[in-house]
Amino acid sequence: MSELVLQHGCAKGGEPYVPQVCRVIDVRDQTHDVKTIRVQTPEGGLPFERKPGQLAMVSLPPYGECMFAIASQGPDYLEFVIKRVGFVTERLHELRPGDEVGVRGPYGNWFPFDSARGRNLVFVAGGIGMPPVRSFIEYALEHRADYGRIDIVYSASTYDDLVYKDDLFQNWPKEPDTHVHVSVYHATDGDGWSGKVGYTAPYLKEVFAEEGLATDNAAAVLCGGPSLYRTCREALLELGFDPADVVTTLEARMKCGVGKCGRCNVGGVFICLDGPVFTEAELARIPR
Amino acid sequence: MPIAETAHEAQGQANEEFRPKILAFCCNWCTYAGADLAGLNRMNYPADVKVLRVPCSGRVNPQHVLRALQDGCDGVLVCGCHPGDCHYSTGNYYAKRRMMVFKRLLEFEGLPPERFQIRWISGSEAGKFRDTIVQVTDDIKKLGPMAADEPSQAVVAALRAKEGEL
Amino acid sequence: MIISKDNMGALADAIGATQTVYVPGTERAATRFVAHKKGEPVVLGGANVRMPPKDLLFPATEKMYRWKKHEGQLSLETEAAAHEPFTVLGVRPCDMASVAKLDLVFLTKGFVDEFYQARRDAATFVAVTCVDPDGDCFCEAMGVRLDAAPAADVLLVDRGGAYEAKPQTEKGEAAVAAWAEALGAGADAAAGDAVEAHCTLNPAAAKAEERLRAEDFDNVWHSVADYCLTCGTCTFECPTCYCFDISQDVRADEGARFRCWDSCMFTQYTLMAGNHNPRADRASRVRQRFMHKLRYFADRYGEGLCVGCGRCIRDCPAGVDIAAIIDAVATAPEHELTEAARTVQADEAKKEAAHV
Amino acid sequence: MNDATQIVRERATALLADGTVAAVVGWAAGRGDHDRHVFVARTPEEAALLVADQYCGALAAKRVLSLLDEGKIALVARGCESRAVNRFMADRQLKRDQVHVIGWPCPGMLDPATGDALKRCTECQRRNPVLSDEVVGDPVPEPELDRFAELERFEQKTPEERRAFFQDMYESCIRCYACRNACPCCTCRVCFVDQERVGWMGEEFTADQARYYGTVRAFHTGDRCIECGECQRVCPQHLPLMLLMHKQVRDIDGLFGPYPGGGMEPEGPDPLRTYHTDDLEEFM
Repeated sequence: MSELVLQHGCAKGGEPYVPQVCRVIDVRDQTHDVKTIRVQTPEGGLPFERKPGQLAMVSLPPYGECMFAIASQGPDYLEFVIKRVGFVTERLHELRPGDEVGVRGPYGNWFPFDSARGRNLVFVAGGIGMPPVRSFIEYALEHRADYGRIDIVYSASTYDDLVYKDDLFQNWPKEPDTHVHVSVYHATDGDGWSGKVGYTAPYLKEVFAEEGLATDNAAAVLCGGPSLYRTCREALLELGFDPADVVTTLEARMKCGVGKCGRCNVGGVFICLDGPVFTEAELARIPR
Repeated sequence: MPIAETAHEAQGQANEEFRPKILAFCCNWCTYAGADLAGLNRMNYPADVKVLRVPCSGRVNPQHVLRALQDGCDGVLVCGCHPGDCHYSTGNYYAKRRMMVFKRLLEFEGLPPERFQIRWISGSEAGKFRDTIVQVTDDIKKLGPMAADEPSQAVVAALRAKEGEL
Repeated sequence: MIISKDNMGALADAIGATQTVYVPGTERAATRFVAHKKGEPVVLGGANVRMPPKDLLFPATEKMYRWKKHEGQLSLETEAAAHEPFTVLGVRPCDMASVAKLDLVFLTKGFVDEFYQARRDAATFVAVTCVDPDGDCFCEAMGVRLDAAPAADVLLVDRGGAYEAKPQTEKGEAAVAAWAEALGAGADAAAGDAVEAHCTLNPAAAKAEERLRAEDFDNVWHSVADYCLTCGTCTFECPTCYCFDISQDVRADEGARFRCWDSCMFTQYTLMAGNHNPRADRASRVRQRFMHKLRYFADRYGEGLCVGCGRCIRDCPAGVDIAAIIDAVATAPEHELTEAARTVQADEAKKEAAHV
Repeated sequence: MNDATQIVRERATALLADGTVAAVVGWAAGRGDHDRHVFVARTPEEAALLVADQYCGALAAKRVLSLLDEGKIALVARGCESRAVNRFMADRQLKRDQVHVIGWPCPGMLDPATGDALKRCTECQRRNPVLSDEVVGDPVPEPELDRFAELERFEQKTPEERRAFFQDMYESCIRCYACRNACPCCTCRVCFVDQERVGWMGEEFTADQARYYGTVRAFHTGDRCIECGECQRVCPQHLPLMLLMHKQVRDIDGLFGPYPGGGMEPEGPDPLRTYHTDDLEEFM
């Protein structure tokens, strides 16, 4: 099994700060506070090519701009999955098809989809941590033969907060050797959830035990909020993953996107330029 | 500075007659009603005043006054119920104290007193509302646009020349 | 070329005939580089200017693009443009070193900052050797020499009553040739030996950087956080602090997006939507500032970010003293290793074992 | 070592040793002979580093607020610090039993660079602590100074001159927010300039934005200001910020007074947070 290889600081050149105008072509509700927004150039094309895991800055004058992981890339559009948490995202939720926004990117590095070929993949995500991870899942399913067994462990606060329900419950389970494990933290009667209730880290261990999963020849991909990240990271290492086989995608407040403005650093590296994708082995060597 | 080319605008205004922009914060219960009554009675007053309805003169944050003056208004008027008549009993008493001190502070920084005025106008005082608007508009027209307040080069140079002044 | 110190005004006038020339002066309540006015005297010695020359390359507020919305259509127009040539006269070696560091930030690592580059290309830097470091200057400890400024186009070497102009780049050659022509042969004056000076303050920076690489100095950051105000004075006056924010000025359906200086000392600097803040407490922000200056930047670009100009010490309202902190780190009794350092050590041990 | 330093160290050591307080807020020496900075002593060993002499220019009081989680805090308090404690209590930032006040009748501070009296001490009206749990040394005579002298001189200027002066002042402001961070009245959880939402304040460094910040902050603290002058002391551009504060304090005294200044009493409404029905009327 070859080592996972991540490139850092690989995004290069181009106009760093001025976005290109893009048109919103589709807005869909995912949950009560998450929407999917698709954009393309006014000419109907793809704004730029991205690799799974890369970021883009969506700019909505007059309110501001925010960095998002690009959830998906269609033939002629980019897709963002955006949760309403702050000032700009609230306004982004008011977008309708035909509205114009600015988009700049792609920024950052990508998931190690090349060097992970031949391995089993375990995706661990929580809440709005799914969209970045999904870009890799999508890629893996498109190149299904290149990868081994795929396990997706996904949790959200409630059933309603799960994003990509179509994929979780209909599309992905139909894919060959692809197993979806979903839990929610809180369930109430009549909310439509009859599955597992529990936090992600213990659930992850449970899934490993029940399914008899092994960590050799596997790679884990992790994304979620600070507490989920901490607990699941520990769980994965306890399960026997080598830190070099655990890949995570980080998030911070970002402004420039090109490693200049200074705020998204982890030690000496910038998440926007060198990240957002790191292996645990790399992160362990960086001071927090 | 506003994005609009202020210099250009100011020049245009100099050529024509100067039309000031005046913002009037009017309390919903008294002054706004007074303005309404002035309208019903078909009283004439300058259209240079833009009325902004607020629940109470106590709602007017002094920040709003300063921001308005910085962002293109040539004058600001704050109006409320007569003391004792506040719909919320006490709002205008607080506003009064606050505005008394804030007005003095702005004037201390050099703002001409006419640019920021406060008046109590009740719901039945349509005439007073009209007279106030006429008088405030008149005052501001005499002063000219905010840009006219800029200190002359001579004053600035004299001030800079006095070492240790700042 | 030798130029008498009395002739600095004439030199500035000569350069000023074709382009803006910035000289040390006083403006807006502080000494800084101000546009030279013809006929005014120019003095290059004495105390260094309080505000560094970084705003000539990286202004406190800089428009990046304008946007307009018309019937739902968005249009953008970049503000990036070539800059008029200008000269900065009398930059100290410490500040010149800071320009080299800003170059690393804005011109390397994948993306080139076009706004910075436009100004940088337009700039001619004339540095002057430093002969009067004060009690808070410690540039020598940070690897800066008082008698050299490799990043400058021209170096003026202080030789008592006169400066010797040494061109160091092509731009500098052209500039000095033009000066010689403008000032004529009369510019030559009796010159003594190059004046030598040294800093009296010499914190153990190399030792501190080495120890910051391995040990956990949380107690130091906490004790500094006990008196640091976390205001932005140090970062705004620092010649190398380059962090910026991107914000906007909105007028109805049009506006401009600009970048402006920001400070890692401020709470909202890292505040994320949803109110998570990775550096919410004062100590973590203090740590970030000093770690960035003394270690992170070195990790990334191969050299530290502090040039030892002493501005943050002189003007800190709370008495935070980076030189004292460097020494405190360098001389502290052994601290626990950081988790990262332990990992690195373990990895290396593993590698060695595999090798054997 | 002077007497005050000696006694402060002894008292701090005792208070820390017997567990009365978790920390003592005072000052310690820096690298230079006269460099002093605020210092938090948490152990008897650290207490030996405390200094109380004529170079302790900084206002130490605000540091107490960030330490309340650690337990009861002792504060070495001069007139200005003790007024700040009153200010905190009136602003519901602090309860009286959370702080142990070691009163220190102030000898008046000196500027470490020049050796002159510190500006903020030349405008002081209260050198003895207004409240304390114990006092270090004997009371000092209160100064008989006209703290409004500079203001009155300034008011002689024409409005145009004042306009030019403040334009210069706001152009010089670098918006480092040192004045806000040092001010004992500035205890808002989120300052209006830190609002994330667009429209509160522009981030561009212009005189307009600086004026907006400076004027609004001055007004927001105007009726609570304890006139410690710390804002002016910490300003890296040495801007005369106290002019704005003195102006308001004197106006309030004249209009709604008598008003001795903020922080003199532990309780009682601030002048702009109360009213009288018979207040002066000038907007009729």
